[in-house]
Amino acid sequence: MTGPQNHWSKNEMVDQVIEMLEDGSSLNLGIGIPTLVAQRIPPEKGIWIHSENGVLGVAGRPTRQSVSPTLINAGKETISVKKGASFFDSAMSFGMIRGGHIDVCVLGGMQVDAEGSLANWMIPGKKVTGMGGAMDLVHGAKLVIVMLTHFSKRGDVKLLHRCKLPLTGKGVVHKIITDLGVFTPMGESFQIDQLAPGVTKEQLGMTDALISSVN
Amino acid sequence: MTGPQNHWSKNEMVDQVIEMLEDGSSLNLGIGIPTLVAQRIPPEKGIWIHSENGVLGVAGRPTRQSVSPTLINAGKETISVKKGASFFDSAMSFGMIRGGHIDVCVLGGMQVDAEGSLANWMIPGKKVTGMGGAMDLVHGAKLVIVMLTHFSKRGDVKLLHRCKLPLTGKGVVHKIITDLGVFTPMGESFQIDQLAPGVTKEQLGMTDALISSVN
Amino acid sequence: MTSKVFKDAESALFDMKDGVSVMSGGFGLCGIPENSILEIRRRQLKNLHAISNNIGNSGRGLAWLLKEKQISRATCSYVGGNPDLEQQMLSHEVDVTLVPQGTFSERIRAAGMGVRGFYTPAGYGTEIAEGKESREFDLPCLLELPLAADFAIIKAQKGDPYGNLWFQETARNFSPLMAMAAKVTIVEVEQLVELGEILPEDVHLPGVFVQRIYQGSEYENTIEIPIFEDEN
Amino acid sequence: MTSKVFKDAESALFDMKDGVSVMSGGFGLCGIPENSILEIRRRQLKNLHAISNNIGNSGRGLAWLLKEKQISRATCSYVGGNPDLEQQMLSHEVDVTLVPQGTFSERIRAAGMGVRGFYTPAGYGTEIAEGKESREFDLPCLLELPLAADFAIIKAQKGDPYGNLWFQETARNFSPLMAMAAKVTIVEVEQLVELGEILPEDVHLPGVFVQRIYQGSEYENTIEIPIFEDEN
Repeated sequence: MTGPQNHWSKNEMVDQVIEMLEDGSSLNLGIGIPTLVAQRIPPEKGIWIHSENGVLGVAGRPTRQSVSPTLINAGKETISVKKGASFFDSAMSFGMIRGGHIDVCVLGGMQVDAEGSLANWMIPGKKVTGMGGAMDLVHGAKLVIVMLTHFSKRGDVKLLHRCKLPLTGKGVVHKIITDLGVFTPMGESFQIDQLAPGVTKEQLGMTDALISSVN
Repeated sequence: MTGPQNHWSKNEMVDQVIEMLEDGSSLNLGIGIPTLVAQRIPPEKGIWIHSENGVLGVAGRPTRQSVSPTLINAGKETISVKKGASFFDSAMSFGMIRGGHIDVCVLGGMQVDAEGSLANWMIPGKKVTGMGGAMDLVHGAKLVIVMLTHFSKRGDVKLLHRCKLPLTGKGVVHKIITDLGVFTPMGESFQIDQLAPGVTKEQLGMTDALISSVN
Repeated sequence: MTSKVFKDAESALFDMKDGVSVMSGGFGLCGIPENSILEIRRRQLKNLHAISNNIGNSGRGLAWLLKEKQISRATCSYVGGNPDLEQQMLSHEVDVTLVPQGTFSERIRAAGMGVRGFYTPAGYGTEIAEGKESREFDLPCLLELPLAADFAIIKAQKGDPYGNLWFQETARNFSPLMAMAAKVTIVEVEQLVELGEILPEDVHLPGVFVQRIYQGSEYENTIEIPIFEDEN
Repeated sequence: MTSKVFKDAESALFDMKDGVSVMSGGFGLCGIPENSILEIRRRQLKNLHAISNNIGNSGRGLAWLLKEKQISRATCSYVGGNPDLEQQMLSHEVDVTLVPQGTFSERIRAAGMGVRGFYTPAGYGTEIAEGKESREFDLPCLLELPLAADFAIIKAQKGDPYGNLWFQETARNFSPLMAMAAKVTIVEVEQLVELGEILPEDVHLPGVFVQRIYQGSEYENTIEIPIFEDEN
């Protein structure tokens, strides 16, 4: 089983995130697909990007001339910063998140469920990456967005009634963006906020009971 | 009833504190008599004076040319700082104390008792100054010293079996320096570490039961 | 995009109302937000809950509001040096809650940093412990809860349009902590500088905690107890 | 008066022994104390408890010690990017405790600042919560305890003889927190500067938290994932 042909590209998924951002808001980007958001935000939106290793005001990539080994994001990738950026220690950095000062948080995920729970840090017996900052990042932001491909490589849908993998956070996710659409966890089912052009409800690989309504 | 003639001056009391300080150690000075310590420490001892309003490295008084309204100690008095000083916020400042990084803390007191408890923030029905930082300062330092005159203006001895005034801290004081001597609270009584020259045990205004030994 | 930069205290405090809680930075009179306090006096806001280490001192700062009977509740650590507060506390015009200063700072930080509660030895075995949960660690400790506010009014030496701040000498004290702990943080600065003028490493308070900023004016910067070398 | 300034890693780490707990600053390979880690490798200290966000990465940093089987216990938040740790965790050669990164930072700060415990929502409802006390505030929270160590090895860009430190860009991360939380904090710096050269306002970590400091040398400052503009 593979996904439908008419899915969003990664960049189109990223644009769905960008549409949700209010001008001037602050934004934490998780490792993986979410880091792409930094490259596509129009500067005139005045977004302040936070990376939990201790920087607010992440900008684009550095040049080979300006690159610095001490200037990285939480994915350990080289970055640059914009005017007005600040650096701080990790306690302050997570305090910004935990204290609700970062408006939006975008994370990757392995599974997400109708209760708004997220799993993204281990597959028992197979793979343990550790939770890193994810267990902290899911609490505090006004808007927690999970970006993930709708189906796993094996073809399993990642939007479930309840996650099967160990949780990163319970009931913490507000919006889910996959390559097929935008969803809101409603408790026992998902609300479809939007589908990628040409994608049908039947292609989502979800039971009718798991879909509460089409917006 | 007034105290004996042969008591220590304030400066001599201060010198007792200075003798207890190891070279290079860090020291917090409370409001009142303790602030005098800052003026008399020989610079070669390399003591780092902390003031809880957010400075480490307090030095002597400023000149009329160098004075700054933003450079004060916890007694709101103008100060100067030495090379290597640092400024920080109040959470960091009290974390230094609470975390045990300040070696010695010197406070004033209204009453102190054999259990090592201190009272210095209010007299019910008469006077409330507030505890300020005192309730935090008595926990954390390796050596907590209380400096106070041996007798109140009314002639009551301030070293008691148990404090009568509301406590600042319970069982927290290690050494007591009065104008008549140096004392260690032992639980049910005080050990006399030293008496000011010419002062006798009888002049202390304390019962025999309250004095456990003369060192 | 809405700017955080306001023209003056009057425009920056536009939505402050009677009965709100206001944190005010400063230790004694050192680092106090003079312009914002004077604006609160001008507007004659009443029934305020003031959260500040000293609630003014020597008749100045928040004591300007005490004189006008604008403060009905105060949370602070020290009353000494503030005769206006002492008198209104004794006459029960102001309901004063005294908090040990280290606990005061840490509770404000906790509110800002999303810490829901913490244990500290300060105050154990004293009147302050009454009604509080205690728990034995290496020392017996009290459970203390976050202290937040509707507004924070603070002053910094330098600030930029995003609200990044830099404080001078001991004027930092409670101000960055309060900025984190309030719903709306209003900053007045001696110098409003360009974005990027404060080195990113040397930002004392990142702008994300600041909602409004303005260039202050006519600072008194009163020294409470001036003592000079070789003059005492 | 004993000086805090040491000649090199060998002299500064003189009393580190088998079996101690060591906090090591750095995020991935950014800001790691290369000289001190290499000295621990040279001395072949064994049975160490390493406390660090990543326990090295990409075969470098603390992974130098993993390769030599010097680490028996690790407390960290992230294993990804560190194949040496992943492998020794699966083969049970290293006993790994995973801690959410924000809780990790705050627990280290708590140890340094004398906070005996605190409540955070991170990890509630997950495996991490097993065996931990929980409590309902506005959100259900876990009680977390301080995380301390025998030694901290950290690196700063600049430091003075008292141990006042200044960190460059994102190299600050956990380092100042760890410096507060260890019994003995050993700092290596790129530049050992004169007392007073770091502006007192801009000291990131006051020297009172530092026991030993030395000028490091031959830094690799490895970039793990170099990505450049217009090249991806």
